[in-house]
This record gives sequence, structure tokens and C-alpha cells, in this order.
Amino acid sequence: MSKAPRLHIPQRSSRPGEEPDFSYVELSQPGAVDRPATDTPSKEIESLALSMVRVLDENHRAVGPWDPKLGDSQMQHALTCMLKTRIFDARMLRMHRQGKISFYMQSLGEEAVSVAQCMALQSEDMLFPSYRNQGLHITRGRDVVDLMNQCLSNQMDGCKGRQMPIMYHWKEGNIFSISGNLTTQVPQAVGWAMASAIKGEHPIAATWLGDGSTAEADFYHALTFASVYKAPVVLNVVNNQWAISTFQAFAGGGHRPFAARGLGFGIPGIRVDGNDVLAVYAVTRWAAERARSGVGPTLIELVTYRAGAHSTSDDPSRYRPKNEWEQWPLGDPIERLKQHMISNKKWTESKHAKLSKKLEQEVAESWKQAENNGSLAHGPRLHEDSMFEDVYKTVPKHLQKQREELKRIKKRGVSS
Amino acid sequence: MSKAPRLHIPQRSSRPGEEPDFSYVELSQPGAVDRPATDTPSKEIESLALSMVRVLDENHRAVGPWDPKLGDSQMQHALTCMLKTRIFDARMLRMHRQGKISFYMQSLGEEAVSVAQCMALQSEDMLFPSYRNQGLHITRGRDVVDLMNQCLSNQMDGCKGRQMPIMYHWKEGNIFSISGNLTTQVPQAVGWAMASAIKGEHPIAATWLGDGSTAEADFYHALTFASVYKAPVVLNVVNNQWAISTFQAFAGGGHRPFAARGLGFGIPGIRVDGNDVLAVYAVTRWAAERARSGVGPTLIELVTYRAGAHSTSDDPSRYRPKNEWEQWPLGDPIERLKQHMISNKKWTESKHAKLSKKLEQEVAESWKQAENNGSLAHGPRLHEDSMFEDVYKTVPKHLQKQREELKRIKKRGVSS
Amino acid sequence: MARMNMIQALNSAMDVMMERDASVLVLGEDVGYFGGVFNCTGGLYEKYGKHRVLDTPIAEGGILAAAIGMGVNGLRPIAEIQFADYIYPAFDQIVSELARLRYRSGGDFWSPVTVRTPCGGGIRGGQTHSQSPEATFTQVCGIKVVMPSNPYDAKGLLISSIEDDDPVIFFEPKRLYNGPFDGDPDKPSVSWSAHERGEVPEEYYAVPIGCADVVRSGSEVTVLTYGTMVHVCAQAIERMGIDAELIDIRTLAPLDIETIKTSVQKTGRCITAHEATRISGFGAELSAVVQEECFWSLKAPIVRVAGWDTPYPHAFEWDYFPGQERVIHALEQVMVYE
Amino acid sequence: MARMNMIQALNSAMDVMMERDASVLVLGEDVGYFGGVFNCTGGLYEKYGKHRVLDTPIAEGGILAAAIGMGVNGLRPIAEIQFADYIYPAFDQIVSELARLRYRSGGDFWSPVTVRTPCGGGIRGGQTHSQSPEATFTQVCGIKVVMPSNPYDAKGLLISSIEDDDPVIFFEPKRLYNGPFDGDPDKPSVSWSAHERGEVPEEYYAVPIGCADVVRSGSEVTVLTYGTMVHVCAQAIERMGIDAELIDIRTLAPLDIETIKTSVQKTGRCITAHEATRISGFGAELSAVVQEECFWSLKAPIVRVAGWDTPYPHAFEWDYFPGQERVIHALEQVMVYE
Ligand SMILES: Cc1ncc(C[n+]2csc(CCOP(=O)(O)OP(=O)(O)O)c2C)c(N)n1
Ligand SMILES: Cc1ncc(C[n+]2csc(CCOP(=O)(O)OP(=O)(O)O)c2C)c(N)n1
Ligand SMILES: [Mg+2]
Ligand SMILES: [Mg+2]
Repeated sequence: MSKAPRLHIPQRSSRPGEEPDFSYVELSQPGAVDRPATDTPSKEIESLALSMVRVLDENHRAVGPWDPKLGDSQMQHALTCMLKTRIFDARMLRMHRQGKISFYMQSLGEEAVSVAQCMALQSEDMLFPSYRNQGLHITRGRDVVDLMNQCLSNQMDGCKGRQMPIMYHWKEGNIFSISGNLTTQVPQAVGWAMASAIKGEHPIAATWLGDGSTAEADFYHALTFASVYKAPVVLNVVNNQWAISTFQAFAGGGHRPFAARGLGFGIPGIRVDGNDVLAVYAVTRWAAERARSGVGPTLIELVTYRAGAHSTSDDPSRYRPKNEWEQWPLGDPIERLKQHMISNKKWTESKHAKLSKKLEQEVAESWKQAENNGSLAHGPRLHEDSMFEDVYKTVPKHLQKQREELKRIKKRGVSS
Repeated sequence: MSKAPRLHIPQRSSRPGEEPDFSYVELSQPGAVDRPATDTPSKEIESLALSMVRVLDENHRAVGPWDPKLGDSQMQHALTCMLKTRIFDARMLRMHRQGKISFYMQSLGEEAVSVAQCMALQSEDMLFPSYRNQGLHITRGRDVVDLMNQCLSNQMDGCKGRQMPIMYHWKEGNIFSISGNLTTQVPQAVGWAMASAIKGEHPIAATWLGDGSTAEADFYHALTFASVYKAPVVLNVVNNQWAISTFQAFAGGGHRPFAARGLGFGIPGIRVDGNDVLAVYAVTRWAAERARSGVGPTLIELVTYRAGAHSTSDDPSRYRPKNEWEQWPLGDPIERLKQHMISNKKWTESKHAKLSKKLEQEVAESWKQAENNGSLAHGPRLHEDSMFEDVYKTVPKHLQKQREELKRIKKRGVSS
Repeated sequence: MARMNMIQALNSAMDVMMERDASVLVLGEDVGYFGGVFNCTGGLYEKYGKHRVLDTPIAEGGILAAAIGMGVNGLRPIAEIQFADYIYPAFDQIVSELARLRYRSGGDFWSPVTVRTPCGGGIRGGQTHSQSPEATFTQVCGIKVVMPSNPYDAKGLLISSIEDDDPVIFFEPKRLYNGPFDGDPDKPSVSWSAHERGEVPEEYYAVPIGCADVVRSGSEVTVLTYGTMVHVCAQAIERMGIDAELIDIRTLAPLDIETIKTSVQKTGRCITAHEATRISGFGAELSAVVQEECFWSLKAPIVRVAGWDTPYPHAFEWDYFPGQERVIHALEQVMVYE
Repeated sequence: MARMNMIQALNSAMDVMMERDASVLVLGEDVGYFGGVFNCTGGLYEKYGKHRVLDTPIAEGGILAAAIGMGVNGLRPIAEIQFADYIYPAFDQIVSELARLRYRSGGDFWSPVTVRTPCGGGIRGGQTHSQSPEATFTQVCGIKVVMPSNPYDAKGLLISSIEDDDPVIFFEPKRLYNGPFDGDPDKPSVSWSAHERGEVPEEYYAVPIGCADVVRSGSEVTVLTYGTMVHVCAQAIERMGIDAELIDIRTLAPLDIETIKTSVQKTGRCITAHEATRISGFGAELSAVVQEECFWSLKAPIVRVAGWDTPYPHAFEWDYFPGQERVIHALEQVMVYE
């Protein structure tokens, strides 16, 4: 009898101390992928999952059928939102290093995802983000002071001190609450979208999850329900190559793109250069139109790279070459849009520097304001009584009792 | 603004009182599907998931590249096992109607699945069945008295009275234990197969689940782990069109065949006429060879029809036309094999009648033997003390105490 | 007033609420065209249409997740889990999501889902159609846990659950669907029509969540129980001829401690009874609460009657089930002491 | 003997067992190349190779299912769930499968899986990195539940768990990974090197499952606790200057009732303490057992110290955490009575 086969263990091609190797990332030529009508039957557009929609070419031109032909102000808006997100992240990271906030997660290198997708959706569409989508809030115009308040767990924190930093939500802005548990929001988004269709209303839902998170059962629940009921939802997999220390092949990305994950249900997938704002915008518009017109759900895979650490608790130099980002074939989304605008004579380096500076100031200003609202370490913060609220709609007797007990114990004045 | 789209609710084309309608079942011509080499890359054989492998044609001939060219004795064996399964089922149903067993589930119309697949696997391969795979036991040569003992919960019941009827297992025969919870065995089979590869051993695993059960998260876990580690496993979806009252479109079968469910992971799918013994055998051999030679997992969809009620608690006339089975385009697996053998002059009606009669007698004989071992209603049965065993490897103190307590209470002699 | 069994009462509750409130909808496995494997949703599909009575894929986690999303979008979903034994695949969505959403979002988001699920044994369902997992849910803050023992309460409590803006896990003791059951499998089965709680108004009414029911008042001992065991205990009390106070807990979370306290302070003795396994079953919480609240009144140790700490075995169902003998045995134990 | 913190002790347990028994293997999220987010599996990948230390997809349900299958096929898997808060997606595979397999197959199939998972708060992890879901698992018959409070026990108990042919859920109080913690977040943190249980043999040894540990013997009151709260209670006892008997439960299931009984019969008073929420927490079971076994010895009601019945809030962590004050308060309550 022949030798029994061994188990296949995916291997990352480059590890610390080695040359970065992205040869596994399959690219298409900018402009090369067709743009089918939004009502094309899913069987006829399966190839979209295997190619990669790209609009910006090496010479910073927008090419091909997916060029969304954004107006100048839209482009500026995209650039501004991405830049603001990056500046916000950098500031918060600094604040973490200074011990002012307890935790942080940045979206460095992936800003195009949240910004361009948010722009392509309508403001009444409901967004179910993951923890790396701060750009959605910024693009929908949220005052970053609100976000900072949350990270500071101060008296203005919308989570009332109950969640770790970055677990934002924004009811008025139609942005759902972030759970610490990966992927749970994805089938919830499908349920929300189903309700919209049941009620005969127009808003659609959109939701985001990471490459690693696709392995969770909830992603499958989302695909199944979205497929069976043709829910008006856009499902977005942000493939930034890493899930903490584990690279995307451990979620099954080694054999087929994540965009293909729904094909077996008849959910069309479309793979897009996630660092190309124009491509991301165009693809999202296309998917949103499919949802809004009742054609059904779409799965978008946004190919990008997590340029920073997973979180402030992580040290990526232990599992990947330090200079990977430099070698990332799809570059930096901000730089690419900027160069496109410059080459179109809609932007200049000096304008860019000015914008940067203005945003830095704005964010610094916001930080001061937020700190005035208090911080976890130094207060003022919410009263601990509030800890017993919102477990239920009204505080039940046993929690009233526990609240009293805490009061009594604190009153005793002994060090706690 | 245009009218908002409504939710899509799958509709069964025929309901009670209506004409059966199977126009939704896509068929291929017998012999029409190519048979690629087992090591063909999965990308190149995606079409296997969308077509249907068939060997037996309308004239009862075996045609095309998938003809496994079974020898006479193999064909007879297949016929015998299918017939025995059907006769066993019929007997057990009668026994249920007579109140001798508390519950039953038949596999009427699907016998080819278990019988032909089991024949195509090796005896040391580990099988993780669903509750409708009694044919696996019969084909692996299990004494049906054992199965009856389980259904009777008598003193010889391998489950020691702890499980409902039909929840068989057979350690010596390498057939795993059935859980009441759907689909849980499927990723377990993948884990078993992974262990085989880790240990460098030859046996592979095979597992079965229904069309409805594909919606459970565990199926996705199975696909993910099988794909990532290329586990030596054969995953079998028995699409018998129904999941209790819910038809297969509610599991997502309305848009794409279940065989396609793994394509997004690079798991090749192959759809087969589940009532064509020769096709089922050939396809299973092909998949098993892929697993055994280290190429990886395969997902087989076996298209068949649940001819009987879901279980003895079910009344299908409430949700489907009574005569659906008669119209089922893939016919009856036993009848089809029989006609093939007859037309090949390897079999005759009279031999068939004789075989039937012999099996009827055998099964009747077995039933008598089994009843002699006791029954749930009339005993003798296992002592209730055994209820406290096998919760843990050894009976812990608290269960010893509870066992004593039960004894004491029963001793009091009051009616219980 | 009409005579209803528990299935009809539950059906009527959903019917009444779907009629009153267009945002109420039902989803679950086989609940639509077929009306559910126990027929609890029978007729609703015909009456309210396929957009409000949804057959779903067999994915309990998906059902809960979808229901949560629907609830966030303004609907009031009633999700059926076909058997309580199959609620575990939905456990994460219930515990980490449904129960926590209001809290983690500072009160901004919430989802008023009601989860209906048949529980308990006595129908030869074996280990996977007989479980009573209620205790596990009582530890999850943010959800309410209800288990009625008769048609009248079933309808009134289900209506309250649907109307409640907090999530509710609503357990239905399936052995009681067609009639009260006193624990003796050899007696001919009785129907609800002879039982006073089988009289059920056809229209809207509510039984409040959070209130226990003193089914029988008495002075010698307090029996704390719920679900099927209410009837078993009633018969055991009857047989013993003891003046016991029988309390149907009805709502396990939040627990009606006042009613319990008042009773045990009066009787000085207490037993708890449920079908679920004993270790860390809800009897543990009841026992802990009673000794905290009534320590100085207690004349004897509290005794817990429960299922054995094994899975629910098919063949030994009636040795497993905590029937009248076991309740009587417990009552005797607490009555021994003066 | 070496000085080890808890992470090193756990690592050493796995190392020793992988060395001794080729069927032992480790799987989980980030456990391979990276060595785990808390570094508990650090170095094992290099030493035992990629076939015995498996990085997995992020799918807790899949991890458990795969582990079960591997166990059936003769391996001894140690599955890491990155945080106990994320064990719920695996709940069905644990409760319906891992715990039930031996029973439902009449003893023919079983799977000796050990599930390791960090639990508890005190690290500003907020509601989804702080939970203590141990009680839920104690109600599941067929599994054992272990939670060590120091490096010595951690290694010895983990070795016993790996060797055990029954499945074990092994909770690791993450606040104790690097040093004992007495509940006062303002004190400088201490390391295990100063603690006597930080001395850990480098070689194989076992601490038996099912035995509680009398950490401090005393005559006035029995304190039943486990995990982080062992250290909090020790300090509270110290501060109060009370002669309390402190029992580290260590194994929650099966529970060492004898040790508890002996103690409470001696002291006549008892408090229970855990970080988990109170309602239906394991304190309920402990309280119920104590009053069943020691009713006539009790001089005061048993008092339960626990986390409040709310999610674990990030900002109010130290108001939530049942610190020394709450333990002292409870001790005072039981000592009031003569
Ligand atoms: C259910 C669950 N399991 C595990 C974790 C721990 N965890 C947090 S983030 C993360 C990696 C997620 O990676 P990916 O989905 O790729 O998202 P990314 O961080 O790259 O944006 C893990 C394993 C969790 N939060 N929830
Ligand atoms: C987790 C779980 N959910 C629900 C059920 C109830 N149930 C038993 S069989 C069944 C239908 C399964 O249909 P399918 O998978 O198509 O298999 P078939 O009966 O057709 O062979 C359902 C819903 C269950 N046993 N387990
Ligand atoms: Mg990622
Ligand atoms: Mg089926």
C-alpha cells in the first residue's frame, strides 16, 4: 500500500527575517474586468469573484468600465475622509501609548474600504460594521469627539463606559453597535435587511467582516439567509491578509478568493482592489443597486493589507516581515487617490499638506474637547450607578438591590 | 422613488391536491458527463457540481465514462442490500404501527445512497452517518438483529436504552454514533480524517447529511476545515428534496445545487443521480480515491427523493401531493438496478421474487430473535441502574448516590 | 371564554398579537405552510401570509441572528426553536448578542425577540427531545425566562413576552401541550378541557412576567416548581394529604422573590422541583435564595427534586422523570423535622 | 523545581504531555506559529511541529468538532478557545456532542478532549474579554470543569485533564497569568516568583481532578471559592483578622463535597465567592449543597459574593469586580450571628 498522505498545513510564504512575498495575490489589469448590468443572473457573472476590479492604473489614470466618474468634490471628500481617519487613528495610538486610553485598533492602510463604501451607500442604509470600520463614522459625518468620548469611557461615552474603546455605535447615523464577538453582526444585518423588505421599505443593509472572521458560522448563516430570501444586503469581506497572527489561507483563502464563498448559493461575488477608492466605490454602488432593486445580495471581497498591528495588544514583528507593507502590491489608498487627483490637476502637494495640517488641528482640537469630557483614568466619568441600567429596559428589583449594596459598600469608606 | 422590493419567499411548485411538479430538477443525459482524473485541480472540474452523473439510461443500459463496470456478484450484492434495507424498513414500520417500537425512520427510495456508497468505501474507512443511513449497517454486514435490538431498547441494545430507535452505532464496523442534533457529525468526520492524516494512516472518513441539514453551521465548519487542511474525507449531501415539511429551496437549493456549496473553498462538488446505483458507486470511488491519495476532500450531492414520511411522527400528505414519488424523474433505485440486471440477462423476475422472499423470511426471523431479547414495552430490558453508567468513564460519587436514591424510592413499593 | 389546550392557547396568543400589531411576525423551521411540528403556528401562514410567517433554513443560529436584526429594524419577531435541545447552536446569538445589545449600546439598540421552544420529557423523546435547559438562560443577564404550566398562563404570558421590549426565552413543556400530566404515565391521559386553566379567553389579555402563582395555599411546607412538575407536585401533595403551599414560579428570570419569601417564612419548609438535572439546575438558585431570605424560618433543610444528572434516557424515561414518588420522598424528608 | 508563572506552568504541562504521549496535540486560533495570544503554547510549534500544534480557522464550533473527531480517532486534543467569552459558538458541540458521546453510544465511543480557555476579568477587557461562564458547564453532565488558582495547580491539573478519558473544560483565570492578584488594582502587581505555588516541578506530576484544596484552615467560617477570588478572599481574611477556613474548590465538577462538608460542619458558617454573575452562578450550587449537607451546623445564612448581574463593564471594572470589601462585607454578615 502506498504511503498515507499527510495533512496539508497552509504555510505563509514569508516570515520574520524573510523577504516579503505577495506572489500569491492574484491581480487583474486595471480596467480589464467587464461591468455587467446589475440584474445579470448570478450564474453569468461568477467570474467577477475570481478577477479583481481595478480602476486606477500605474499612471494614476482611471480606466475601464468601472470608473465611477466621481466629481471633484466627491474625490476631495473621499481623500479628506481617508486622511482624517488616518490622522484620527494616529492620534489615538499616541494617546494609547501615553496611557490615556486603554486599548486601540487602527485601520491603517484600509481606509478606502470604509470611506468609499460609505460614500456609495445612502444615509438611511443601515451599516453593521466590524471593529476596523471607524471610517464609516467619519464619512457619515460624525463628530470625532463622539468617537474619542467612547475611547475615553468618559461621561459622554455613548456606550456609557460599558465597552472597550473602538466599540462605537451611532443610532442617528444608522451605524450599528459593535460586538466583541466576531461575525455576529453579519447575519443580523441580513435579518435587518429582510425586515426592510418585509415592511416594503427602501433602506438596505451593509455589513463588514474580516478574512479571518469568514470562518465563523455566522458568516454562513448570513449567506444562507441572504440567498434563500434574496435579502437586500451587501456583504463585505475585508481581506487584509491577516487575522491577528494567522494569515488568510487559514480561513480558506488559499484555494479560492473569499468573493467566491457565496457562489454555491447563487450569491454573486465580486473581488475588488480594496486600496483603489474608485474601484471600491463603483463596486459598492453596483452591489447596492442590486440590493435596492430587489435582485438580491452581493458579496464583495475587498483586497487590502492590515498595515498596522492587529491592536495595541499585538506585535506583528513576531509573525511577519517588518517591511511587508512596503511590498504590498496594491499600495496605499490615500497615496493612490492623491496621485490620481494630482495627475488630473485637481489637487496639489501643497493643498494636500494644507489639508493634512488642517485635519491634524481639527483632530487635536477634538481630542482636547473629548478629554474635557473626562477620561477613564482621571474622570470625570459616569457614575457607577449607571452600570445597572440598560441590562433590561427598566432596572429590575434585584439590580436595584445590587445597586444599593454597591452604594453601601462604597460608603463604608474602606479602600476599594 | 420606485416601489421597494418585497422579500423573496421560496415557493414549492406543487402542494397537496396539485399535480406533482419536478420541473425544477435539472438532469443530465446518462453518460453525458466527463470523468476527469482524480487529481484534476478543483478549478477545472467545477462543472461537475452543476451537471449530474448518470450511468443507467432509459433502456437500462450502463453508459458513459462513469460506468464502474461492476461484476455480477457486486451487482447482486447491491441489489440484495437495497432490498434488505427496504424490507427491514417495512418490517420496522409495521412493528411501529403495532406499538412494538416507539419511533421509526425509513429510507424508502434512497437505498442506493447508503448501499452503493458503502460498497465503494473500504471497511476500515470510518463512516459518520445521519439517521437515514441504515443501509450502511446492512451493507457492512451487520446482523439486523442488532439494529432491531436498538429499536426495541432491549437488553442487547448497543445504546443501552439511552437513545430513541434508529440511533445506531457500530464500533467494530467503524460506523459512528448518531446524534439527535443535525449535522454535528459532519465536522467531526473532518476531524477524524485530519487525525488519520496526522497519524499517517490510510483510512479516510465519509459522512452524510440531508439537504435541510446543510443550513446548519456545522456543515460550514466541515467545509472550512476540510478545505484548509485538505482532509481525507468524503462529504455527502443526500438531497431528498424535503426536510420534514420544508423543501430544499429553503436550504438554498433553489439557486444552485448543493454540490456547489464547497466550490468557494476549492472543494470540488459532484452531483449524481442518487437513485442510480452504478453512478453513485462510481462517483464515490472517485471521491474516495481523491481523499486516499491526498488530493483532498470532495462534496457529493446525491439527488434522490424521500418517498416515505419524514418519520413515524410525520404526515406528508399535509404538505405535498400524495403521488409525488410516482412522478419523481429518477425513479426507484431498486427497480432500476433490477431492470439493468435483467436486461443484461444477469437476473430474472423469478430470481428477484425468490430473493425478496428469502430476505423477508430472514428479517422476520431476525425480528423474532430480537423480540426474544426483550422490548421497551414488555421487557426484559436492561436494569435501570445502567442509566447512571457511561456519563463518565467511571461512575462518580454523586451518580452513585443518585443510583442508590432511585433504588430506595423504587423499594418503597409505591406505584411509580 | 373557550376551552383550549396549550397548543391552541399559544396559537391564539400569536394570532391575537399578529392581529393587533403588524410588526409581530413568526419564523422558524416548519412553522409556515406546515404550521409547526406541534402545530403551534397552525393557520397563521394562511391568515397572515408568507411575509409574516416565515419558514426558515434549519439553522438555529441563523434564525436568532435574523430575528435580532429584524427586531432592531422595528419588528417584533417570535422565533420558534423546534426543540429546546436544539437551542444550543443559537446560544452565542442569544447570550452574546440578544441579551447584551441594549447594554453595550448604552440603550440605543435593542431587539424585542421572543424565543418559543418546547422543552421537557415524558414523550419518549430520548436524550435530544427531552431537555430542560432553562437554568443556563437564567444566568444570562439581559433576558427573561418564562415557563407556563397551563393554557391560560401560556397565552397570557406569551402575549406579555411578545409585548415586552426585553428578549424572552419562552419554554413550553411539551408534555403539557395536550393535557395536564401528573407524572403517572400509566394513567389514561386527560385533556385540558376538564382543567380550570383550560378556560382561555379568545381575546387579548396578559399575565404579567415576573409574578409567581400560588396554585394552592398551605401552611406546612412550600413547594417551588414550574412547568410539568406543577402538576406532579399537586398530585403528590394530594396523595400525601399534606397542607402544602404550591407555587408555580412561571417566570424564572426575573424571579418573584417576594412571593417565595412570604410563603417560606410562613411554612418554614421548602422543596424545589424541576425536570432538569440537579447540579446547577434552577433548584440551586431557588434553594440559595430561600436560605438567604428565610434562613431563620427554616425548620428543615431545603430538598431539591430534579432529574438525575445524566442525559434523559429513552428506555428509562420513567425512572429518570422526577415523578410523584420522588416528590413525596422529598416532602417526607422535610416533614421529618419538627 | 523552577519558578514559573501560570503561563509557563501551563506551557510546561502541555510540553511534558506532548513529550510523553505522541497522541497529544494542540489546536486553536493563533496557537501555532505565534504561540497563542497569551503565549501559553509558545515554543510548542517549533518543538513538536506543525502537525501537532495546529493553527485553526476562527471557528470555535469547528475547533471543537474537529477535536471531537480527532479524539474518536485516538488522539488527545487540547483545544484552546482564545477567550472564554468566545466559547459559545462551540456550545452545541460541547453540550450535545462532547459531553454525550460516551453515554449515547453505550460506552463505545468517547473523546478525551481538553478545552483550555482564559476567563475572568480585571484586565480592562470589557464585556467580551472578562466573562466567567463556568457555572453553565457544571450543569452539563458528562464533562468535568476545572479552574486552578496558581501555577502549581495549573500544571498538575492540566496534566490530569489531558490524561483524563472524560472531557474537561479547563478555565484559566487570565488575571492570574502573571502573578497572584488580591483584588486591589492600585497595588503594584506582584509576580508568582514570591508565591509558594509559583514553585513548579519541571517534570511530570499530577494534581488530581475532583479534590478541593484547603488553602488556609480555620474555625470560624468557611470560604468556598476558586480562581482569582482565592487570592482576593485570602487577603480579605487577612485584613479582617478572622480565623476563616479558605477552600479552593479547583474542580467544580465533579465537586468535592466531602471537603466542603467537613469544613462547614466544623465552622458553622459559610460564604461563597466567584467573579461570575450571581444568579444561577456556581455559588448557587455551592450554597444549595452546603445547606443540604450541613443544615444543622449552620449558625448563619450562607452569603454569596459574586459579580453583579450585569455584563462586565469596561469603565466600572473595579466597581463590578467582587473585591476585598465585598468579601469582608459578606464575612461580617455571617459573623454577626452568634
Ligand atoms: C468569536 C470570537 N473568536 C475570537 C475572537 C478573537 N479575535 C479578535 S480579532 C481576531 C482576528 C480577526 O481577524 P479578521 O477577521 O481577519 O479581521 P481583522 O482584524 O483583520 O480586521 C480574533 C481571532 C473574537 N473576538 N471573537
Ligand atoms: C439542530 C437540530 N435542529 C432541528 C432538528 C429537528 N429536525 C430533525 S430532522 C429535520 C429535517 C432534516 O432534513 P434533512 O436534513 O433534509 O434530512 P432528511 O430528513 O430529509 O433525511 C429537522 C428539522 C434537529 N434534529 N436538530
Ligand atoms: Mg483580517
Ligand atoms: Mg432531506
